[in-house]
Amino acid sequence: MALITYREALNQAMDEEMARDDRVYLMGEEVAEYNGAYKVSKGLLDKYGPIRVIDTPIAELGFTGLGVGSAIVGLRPIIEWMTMNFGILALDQIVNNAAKLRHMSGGQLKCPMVVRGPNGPAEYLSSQHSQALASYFAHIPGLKVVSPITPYDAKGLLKSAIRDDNPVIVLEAEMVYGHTGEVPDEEYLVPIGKADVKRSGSDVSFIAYGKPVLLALQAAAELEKQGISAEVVDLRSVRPIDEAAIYESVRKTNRAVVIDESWPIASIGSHVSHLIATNCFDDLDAPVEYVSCEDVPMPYNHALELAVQPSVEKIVKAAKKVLYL
Amino acid sequence: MALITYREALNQAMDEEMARDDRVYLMGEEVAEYNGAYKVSKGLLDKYGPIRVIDTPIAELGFTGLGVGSAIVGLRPIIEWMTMNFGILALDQIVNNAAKLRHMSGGQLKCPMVVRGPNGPAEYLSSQHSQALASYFAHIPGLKVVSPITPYDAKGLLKSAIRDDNPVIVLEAEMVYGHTGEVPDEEYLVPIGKADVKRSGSDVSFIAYGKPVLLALQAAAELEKQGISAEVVDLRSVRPIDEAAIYESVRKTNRAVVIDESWPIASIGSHVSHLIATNCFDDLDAPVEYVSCEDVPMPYNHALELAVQPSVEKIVKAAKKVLYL
Amino acid sequence: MSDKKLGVKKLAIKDYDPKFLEKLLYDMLLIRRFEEKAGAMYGLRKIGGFCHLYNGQEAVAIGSIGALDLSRDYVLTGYRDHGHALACGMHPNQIMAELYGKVTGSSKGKGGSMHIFDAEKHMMGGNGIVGAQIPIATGIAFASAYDFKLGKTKDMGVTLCYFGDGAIHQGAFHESLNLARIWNLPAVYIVENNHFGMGTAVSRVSAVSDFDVKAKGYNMPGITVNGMDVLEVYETLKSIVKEVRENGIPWLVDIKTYRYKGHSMSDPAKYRSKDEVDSFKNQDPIVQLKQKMLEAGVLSESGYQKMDDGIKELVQASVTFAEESPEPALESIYQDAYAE
Amino acid sequence: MSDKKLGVKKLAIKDYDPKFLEKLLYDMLLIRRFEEKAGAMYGLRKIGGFCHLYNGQEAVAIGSIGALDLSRDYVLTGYRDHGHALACGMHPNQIMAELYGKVTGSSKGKGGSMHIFDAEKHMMGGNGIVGAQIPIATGIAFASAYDFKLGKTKDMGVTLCYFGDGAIHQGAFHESLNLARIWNLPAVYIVENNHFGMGTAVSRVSAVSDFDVKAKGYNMPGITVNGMDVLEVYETLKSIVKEVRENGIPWLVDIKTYRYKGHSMSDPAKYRSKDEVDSFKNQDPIVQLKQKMLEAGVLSESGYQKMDDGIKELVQASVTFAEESPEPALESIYQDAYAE
Ligand SMILES: Cc1ncc(C[n+]2csc(CCOP(=O)(O)OP(=O)(O)O)c2C)c(N)n1
Ligand SMILES: Cc1ncc(C[n+]2csc(CCOP(=O)(O)OP(=O)(O)O)c2C)c(N)n1
Ligand SMILES: [Mg+2]
Ligand SMILES: [Mg+2]
Repeated sequence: MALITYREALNQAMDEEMARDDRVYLMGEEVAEYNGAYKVSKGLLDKYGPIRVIDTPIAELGFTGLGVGSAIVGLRPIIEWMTMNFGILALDQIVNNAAKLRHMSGGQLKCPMVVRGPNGPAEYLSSQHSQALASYFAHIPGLKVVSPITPYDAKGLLKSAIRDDNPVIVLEAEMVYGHTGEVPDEEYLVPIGKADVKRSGSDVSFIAYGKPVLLALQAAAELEKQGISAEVVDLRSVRPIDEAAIYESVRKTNRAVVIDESWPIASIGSHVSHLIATNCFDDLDAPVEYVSCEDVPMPYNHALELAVQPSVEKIVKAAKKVLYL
Repeated sequence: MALITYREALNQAMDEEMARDDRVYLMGEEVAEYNGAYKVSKGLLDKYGPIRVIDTPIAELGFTGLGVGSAIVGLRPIIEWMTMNFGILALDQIVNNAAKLRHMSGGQLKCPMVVRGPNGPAEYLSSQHSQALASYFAHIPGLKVVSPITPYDAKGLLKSAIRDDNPVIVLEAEMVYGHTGEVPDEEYLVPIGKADVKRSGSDVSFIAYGKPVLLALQAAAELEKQGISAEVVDLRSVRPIDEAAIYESVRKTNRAVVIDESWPIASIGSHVSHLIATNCFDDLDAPVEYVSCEDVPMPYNHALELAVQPSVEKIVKAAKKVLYL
Repeated sequence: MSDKKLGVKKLAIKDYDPKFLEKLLYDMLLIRRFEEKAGAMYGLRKIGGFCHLYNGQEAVAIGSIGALDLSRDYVLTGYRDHGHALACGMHPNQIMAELYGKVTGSSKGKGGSMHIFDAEKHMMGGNGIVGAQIPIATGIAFASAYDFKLGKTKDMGVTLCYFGDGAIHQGAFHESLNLARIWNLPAVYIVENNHFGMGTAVSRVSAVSDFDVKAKGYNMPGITVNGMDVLEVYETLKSIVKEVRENGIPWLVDIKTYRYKGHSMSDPAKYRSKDEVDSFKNQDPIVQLKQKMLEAGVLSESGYQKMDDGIKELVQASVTFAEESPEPALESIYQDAYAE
Repeated sequence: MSDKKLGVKKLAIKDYDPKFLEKLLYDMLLIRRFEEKAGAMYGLRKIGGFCHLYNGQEAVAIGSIGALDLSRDYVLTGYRDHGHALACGMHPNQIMAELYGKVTGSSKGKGGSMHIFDAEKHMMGGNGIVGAQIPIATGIAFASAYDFKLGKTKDMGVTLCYFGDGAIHQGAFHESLNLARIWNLPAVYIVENNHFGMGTAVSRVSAVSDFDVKAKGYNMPGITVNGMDVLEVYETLKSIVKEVRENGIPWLVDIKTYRYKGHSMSDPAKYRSKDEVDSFKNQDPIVQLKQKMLEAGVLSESGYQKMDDGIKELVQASVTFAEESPEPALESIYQDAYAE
């Protein structure tokens, strides 16, 4: 086991897959000479050269569609969006082509493509730069969507995504690029579509994905001091969703809090709450509590932006609510 | 009362508002000389001239952003997207500017703008042209989203949308442009954010918006023959959602079926199901049933595309399920 | 970049191998008859939805795709794609069956008229979003350049990307052409300029009348071509494709053509005069080539009749094939969304 | 379109009213000192997030906005917007307080550095999405043309739309310029060409080196301007704005400039040499104008010192104002999302 950062884990995943398959290439703004706006692609240009590690103009729709085209004739692009916010400009190529070309061609084509970049708010960036857009991608059949939050999951899921023959959106988090964690020395993969119980408990289930998983773990530690045992289920993939893992946890604890940094309406979080409510109807001792981003654009002021996002306090409060404490 | 088509109702709404306020203009592909791809703007060019009724190039991002700019300096654009599918190309201007400029400017600006066009599948159009994208718009704070399905609601809601000082997305339905219904001879408005009970009943609540409301009404008629009384709540607005109206109905029937032609994951339908399950926890005698579009891209073959969408049969089946019949 | 610099051959009809001319004529006529039949079947409600016919534009697809080596070159276009599919060598049966939504169709009935694909014949669609094929085509050209730069191929496959006069104002066009030029991706961007985007005349939505002027903005060669003359299209594209295959420098080609029918089956096309339509029908690419061949004595009326009869049989057979083909199974809605 | 055709005046320094020159110098120096202070406060962690400084580019905003009548003209730019905000006459206090996220900021602490607005002064932002301001600016120009065509105004307001050399490859640019030209919307599209988009040199991502060539693709006049010379910028834009106000024909202007600092506070700017940076600092727009004024005897060293001291006080006062201003109330997160 080696202790590496989330950033290094993503870098290793790309490095290993580029080494084993010359169909894999990396393209995006500042990914080559600048080593990535967040340094995730550090060293890859030196190692694989300018044919396979490519800086693009600021033209998200164009280079994302270019990735789609290269994928349907056999390449395996890794497209980096500097942040998911900018991917909205390229959404047509993801929703209407990457996700549908196989279907519209009656199964003739496949689109083995990875689109990755940071999702959700960082700090002091206001509305346009602080959006958690996972729900936009999870809504679309034809896509797969993963959201690793530990170095271990980041490396294992990105490698699986690169090897997958379908378009996979990899949601990273700027705030955790520097977080460290252990990863095996030998090669491993984390399967897409499998949740992971990051902490087991018996009184209440916290269901989350991405950054809020870390808040859920802190809230669980907080509650432990008060004698409350919370289980934390990290979905890791939001398309497909590992429903079995969710139900197993909720049927054990009979209480659930869903946490999502997205806006509430038509979100992954409210969908998960719906799944629990309909599939664990007789198991629930209390209504599911949903802690989401407040239903407003993100403000710049730091105190305000923190107030808008899910927090340990909000999760603890929700847990006590479902426990009628 | 006059009997007019849904198409005429939309046309009258634009006509009346353009007559009363010269800040209102209509812009889109084929809206002027061609009278609209679906003839919704018939006659408006002749009546208001080329300064206020404008044909655009095929440049959704450009002319939608143009609408945003004109709105923040006092005009009241009605932007027609030939279909919502094409609006994905313009989503950045809706999500990042129309919905956020007021907030980012600390309330200095407002963006009184209407974006309208058909949403959801028509017939024989395959995947790219048959998408129900309401959830994409409903997800975004800063927007309002309405989905009239009768001529009465279409006229009243579009007039309210044009007068609203916020960006309002008006989701129409190609399949109902020719449907007829009664509208008052005198002027009226339908408020944004108010649901409408399209049929009252006592055994089960059908919650829907847009085209599925019509299926729900047919299913209710079908069930009546079998002695089952279904209530049909037409949300009419999906942002904001009239939660009180939903709960009132469900607390009366204790059973709910939600119908949405969108894909299920992170959809308005699953959000409504979540709202019911968490807010009517003690009132529900059965888990909420959710009839959505199947989680696949839309096929071209007609039998297949019908099988993918919500249907009277599926709704009746769901109703019997929540009634344990 | 001028014709001369490009060095396009201007051959007399007799300098061509009659078999070659016959093939051009046959291929264009096949598209014409196929589209006429598709229109007729649509009228009989055997086909639904949007159906965009190619009548009048045949010389564009046949002349340009005729200049390709489809073992390594690629073709992409928009929703008006039946002609390109036939030009790539797809069988009428596959296409007609797709229009019927049958399981024997090229997309098993899932794509329909706007989404005709044949991965093996390098017909990569068929796209319903105006302009969306432009970045995709650029990506296929990228893949050709990628393998060439990695030393896996001796020279580059060339991708022909077709789009309409209406599509050129989409951002996707602008972003793609810049990408193609900064990396020298072997693509030829072909504006099928049929003078209208739906009911909108080019002059009402474009700041320029000849689109090849836009090429300069990307430091790219551009040229305008008469799309009613299949030989001009063929010779021009042959020269361009040869150049692009060697140096990878992409081209923007404005091919002037005309669509005889409405935009789609539902369009009465009231926005243009009968005189205008007739003026183009008088330069019909099929009639023109036929006349030249008759005059040069490399074709006889009876020979033409035989050809036409054979084509009509083939097209009629595609209808029979489509009508007798089974519907896809309902369970198939869950297939082809994901690769295993 | 050439300088000559445009008829830009080339005046000697002494032909200008000294008060006018002094104002140009003062306005540029105010931006310089404000940005230096903002950078310093960022270093002290009083300001967070992205902070894009304008040092080196002052002549662009001051020279061009100086040619406007802000009672009817408008300004929009990207996230590097402090300079344009000051040039529009916004008070340093409002801007510094916004950088601090205070309720006294121009956006009540909700927008921050990338989103400086003053609706009354016609500074319409401030946009964080590269290129997104281009369609919006086009829409403001549309509104000016709309009222003019409806006979509500005698002539048109002109909108200046600034964006970077990196933004020009966005589809939004292409779609907007075509719209502006087919309808003759009174907009001037200004590329603030500082030679880099983040760490990417223009030549690595652009097929052309001078962006004014792109103007031809939209049948639009274009021109290249030296952005280190505030008088050249001013005279050129004055002539252009006059023309545009009369005929509504939009322009594309490529203004060559340079940013002294990194792309944002977090960028060490390793991608360029000290020599290159120095070569531009040697043409510093403020130093240049100051020298010319000293030589022409319309400015004295002491006079300059006095000016600079006053500006430094003003900027320091904005810091004090920002630090003493209250934080916005937590409940305010629910405000300003919707208009009543
Ligand atoms: C992005 C997008 N916007 C609008 C449409 C609707 N639409 C389909 S075809 C068409 C006109 C296209 O004209 P042109 O590009 O000239 O191609 P042509 O039909 O003449 O071959 C339009 C507006 C679409 N399919 N996609
Ligand atoms: C659509 C989009 N893509 C990427 C980014 C990230 N980004 C911010 S500034 C920038 C570089 C822009 O360079 P340029 O247009 O030359 O402006 P400059 O910073 O030089 O003033 C990039 C890539 C963004 N904000 N928006
Ligand atoms: Mg056309
Ligand atoms: Mg720059």
